[in-house]
Amino acid sequence: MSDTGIAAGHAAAPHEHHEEMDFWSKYVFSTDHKIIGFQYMFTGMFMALIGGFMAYVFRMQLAFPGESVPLFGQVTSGDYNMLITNHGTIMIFWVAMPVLIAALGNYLIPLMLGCDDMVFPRLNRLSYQIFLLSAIVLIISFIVPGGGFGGAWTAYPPLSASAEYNHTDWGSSLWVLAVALEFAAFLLGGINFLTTSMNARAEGMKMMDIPIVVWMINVAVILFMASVGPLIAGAVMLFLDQRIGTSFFLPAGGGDPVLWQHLFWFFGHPEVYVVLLPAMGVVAEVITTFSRKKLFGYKTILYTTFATGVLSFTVWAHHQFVSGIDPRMGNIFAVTTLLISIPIAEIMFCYVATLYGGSIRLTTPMLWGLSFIVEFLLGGVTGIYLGASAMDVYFHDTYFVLAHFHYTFFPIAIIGVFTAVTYWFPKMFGRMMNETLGKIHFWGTIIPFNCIFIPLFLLGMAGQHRRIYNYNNFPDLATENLQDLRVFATSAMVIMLLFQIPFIVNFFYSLFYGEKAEKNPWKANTLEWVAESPAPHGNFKELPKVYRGPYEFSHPDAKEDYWPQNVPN
Amino acid sequence: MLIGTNVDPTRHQNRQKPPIANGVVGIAIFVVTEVMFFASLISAYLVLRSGAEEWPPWGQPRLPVAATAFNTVVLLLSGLVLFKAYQQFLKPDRVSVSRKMLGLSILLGLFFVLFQGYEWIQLLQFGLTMTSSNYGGLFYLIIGTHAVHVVAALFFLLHTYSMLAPSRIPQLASTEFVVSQIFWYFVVGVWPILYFLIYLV
Amino acid sequence: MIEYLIPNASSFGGEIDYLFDLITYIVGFWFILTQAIIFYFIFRFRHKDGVKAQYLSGEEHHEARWVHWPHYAVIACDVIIIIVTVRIWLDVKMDLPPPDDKIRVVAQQWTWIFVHSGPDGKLDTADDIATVNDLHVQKDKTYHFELQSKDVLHDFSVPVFRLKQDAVPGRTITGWFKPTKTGEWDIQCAEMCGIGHGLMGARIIVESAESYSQWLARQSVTKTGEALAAASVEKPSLPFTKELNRSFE
Amino acid sequence: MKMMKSIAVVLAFTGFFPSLSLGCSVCFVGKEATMAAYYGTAIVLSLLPLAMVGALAYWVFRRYQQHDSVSAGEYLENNESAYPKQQSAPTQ
Repeated sequence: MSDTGIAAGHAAAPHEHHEEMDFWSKYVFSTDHKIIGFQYMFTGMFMALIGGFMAYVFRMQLAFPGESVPLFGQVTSGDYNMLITNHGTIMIFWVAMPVLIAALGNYLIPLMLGCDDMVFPRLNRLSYQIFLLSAIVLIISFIVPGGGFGGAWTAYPPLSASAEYNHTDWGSSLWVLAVALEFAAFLLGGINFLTTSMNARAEGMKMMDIPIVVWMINVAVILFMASVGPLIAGAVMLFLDQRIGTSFFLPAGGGDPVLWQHLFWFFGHPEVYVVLLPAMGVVAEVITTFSRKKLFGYKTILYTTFATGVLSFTVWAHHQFVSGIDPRMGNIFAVTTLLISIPIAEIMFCYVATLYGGSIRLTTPMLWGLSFIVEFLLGGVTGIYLGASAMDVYFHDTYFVLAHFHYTFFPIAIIGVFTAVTYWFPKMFGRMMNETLGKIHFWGTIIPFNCIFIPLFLLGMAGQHRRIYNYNNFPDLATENLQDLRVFATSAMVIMLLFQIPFIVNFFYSLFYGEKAEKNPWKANTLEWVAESPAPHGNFKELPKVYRGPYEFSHPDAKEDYWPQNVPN
Repeated sequence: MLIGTNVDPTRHQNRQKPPIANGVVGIAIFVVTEVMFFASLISAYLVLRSGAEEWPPWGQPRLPVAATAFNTVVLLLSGLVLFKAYQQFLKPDRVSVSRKMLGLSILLGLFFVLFQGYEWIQLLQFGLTMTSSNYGGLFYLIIGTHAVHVVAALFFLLHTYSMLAPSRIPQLASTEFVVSQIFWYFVVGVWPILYFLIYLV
Repeated sequence: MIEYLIPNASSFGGEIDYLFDLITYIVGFWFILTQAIIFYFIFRFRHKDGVKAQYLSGEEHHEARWVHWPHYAVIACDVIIIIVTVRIWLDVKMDLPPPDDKIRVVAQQWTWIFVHSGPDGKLDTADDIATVNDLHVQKDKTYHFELQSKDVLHDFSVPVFRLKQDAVPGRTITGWFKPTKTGEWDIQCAEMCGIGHGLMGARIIVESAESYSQWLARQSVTKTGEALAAASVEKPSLPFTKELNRSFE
Repeated sequence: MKMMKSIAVVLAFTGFFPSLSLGCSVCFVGKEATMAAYYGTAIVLSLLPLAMVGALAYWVFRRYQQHDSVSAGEYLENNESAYPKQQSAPTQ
């Protein structure tokens, strides 16, 4: 069919010739992997604005409880629950996943592998359309009668399973529906990524010539594909509980609420690695390019990535240490959880070793890439506390947990994305971004970020629990010192949000008026820099051939300090 | 079709053919996800069942074990016929035989679904519904999910069947044939496990 | 280090604080070392005109050992943490020392009901005393608690005790604690339980033996009868049964 | 790594034994059968994806090996019909 498909495509579909395409077929219904990547990216960024606004509203409520929040008004406890729930859901499922996996995967895989598109372009388009639908369903869920779902992003039943308990009849159902649709979308995308990476590599590209970011995206996709089944099954059952009245998770009808926790976290923990790995891959690309060094221990990184993937299936119940599972199971999961720190530590060491002996230029993408390592380390080491089951008894569901996973997710979803956007911007849009504005944005984001979350570690150690809209109800937590920390964190958060303005200005200004970018402005080795900037539909004038690995910087035999993969000698 | 492409980078360039066709890779990955999906439904079933006082609960109708055994045989037979059909397809000039056998396989699959629908109507009349108990809920959830997959797989097979028509070039359908086969074998292969766990034990 | 922020008032709280300190020293060492190396490298190997970067693949053994040896050291540190963690986990969650007294904790949207066993030290007798959002316990006595929930998941969390346990509807979960300090502190619900989750606090009052018996004497059975009736959940000895669950409704 | 795992397993099992003698606060909540079901399904769900992905990776690896030995340097136009004959469906 594929052959007839090509024939039909040439005959019937004029959008092969991109100069003839109108706006709709070029930007909306395109099957071009780059356009679909942009669609994912812009949708993700739009959702990030919503998620960020939600964070602003509830942080203001925590700092100044009971006072009217500018641009929102009074925050009731129901509003608060809805805001935190959807902040978590949006940031993980509608920002981190689409931007890191879907957008970068779509944009980078064909370019870096030296082919002209994904192997199933129409499946790819369908994937984005389902994703868009899911985002719309989620947004609709905020405005239906009863308001948006407010049972925390983990949606533990019985609270989530019955409107009698959560009082958001439609909101909770639409939330589940949106999540299920979103996973269906990524499933289609994932099939595409893996197939493309296997079958459409440039001539001469061996397994060990694939850039590490492509490897990591593919390992992430495998993790996703192999772990998403339980969550979809759980979502279907939860939806039936809500709408049909079954009682899979309701003890009153013989169901078991703990079952959902297993199904949810069986996906939920690999999910962390699903978004972590692409971000780490992006950072690997950036630090080797700007330190002009070959990536230290390519194979070591690759094998430890596989080890991380394998281990990530065996750690999920560490989210349930205090939830009434058998404590003997807790022991096993504490051990596996601490073990998973080992491969991640090894990858980090390799990254640091890459810097050794380099010639480091602190451009904006490099600053972001280095800050990923620096910040993620703190997120990583605080994970040790939570993986240790006995310690988790105290820290479970406190602000310590919250600060810990923000120290992992912020580097992943925000720093990782900024690294990628600033690094590939010339290739994506054919123009350079402004370095000064980029650096203002960088420092204005990184410093407030630490000021937000370090106080939250302290609050967590003081026993402050998550998801509480007003700490004045708890005399031990309503002290002035702790309130000062909350106000400090909130102020830093507002400052950080304001410093996103330079980025938005920079992005759109550079998009139209930036300095024109050459083909390979960073003098990097991977194949995407062989294409024109911006890469046209079809990517390459003639498909590149690959002669060597992707990181041959400063090779003694090369004429310059870089040696692109496609150059014969 | 979904897996058809208008720009297929592995085909229209002067490039080495991949050892495994795109569609086959895609469906293999998809089947991994599906296996996990069914594994978790079965897990849920085992957990909820183990927590129940009696299984099946008092006052709920029993499932038709014997009739479904017959139906199981029909489904397995359909898988076998499909296997034979593909063997015929690989031989030169046996495409029309292959197509007839594929048609038979589709009919057997269709019989399976319709027979199951008939069973469901009976069970509903006896008072087994999704909300009558978790027994019913899990039964309809798992068997219904399987039925949805059977129907989807039948559409795959029908597509292959139409591509094997003498008026078209059947040789081009080789990937489609393999893809629809893999999916059908998955659907057929899951069924005995479900039958054993839900009807028999 | 946690004691600077919140007192420790239970027998096993000290162990958990010790684990915190241990992990802090170990990971703190690694964290500071790695950060120092990163910043040193960034400074030392900054771009200088005319200086070319080195070519190191990291695949050779003498190069790779620079990441492998720290990596083995990390494994050793992990083993230490695992051993200590498992030992403390055994003490806190898997061990159940014999009780001096029992209490029942019933969570519902959005209050805590505490059933004290009263003077006779037994639950489900006529002299039980039920209170709402007030838990009175005696210093230096080992308590077993039976944790139940009437509707959704809740979590019985007493930060000063370093104690936390989910309450799962349909199940009775037993745990223990032994207060070692007198005072009055917060009990929080640590699991999202709906609109009133932020209001679901209670107080724990740890008293000396004499003030506890004074408090006990002040409680008349008639006064607490109503709360007790609200709290009288049948003991779910066999969870998941229909009969039991009907009583929840 | 191997040594590490064996230590881990030993540690996990030391966690098992005291509970049998001392009594355990949360262990025996719910029915034994439910606990067994949780253990069983947890093990199956953890190992199943690894087994499937491993099997698939091995199958792909084998196909690539065969392919490399059969048609090194050959291009697609000349073996359109030879291709499906090598095809075999993966066993489920």
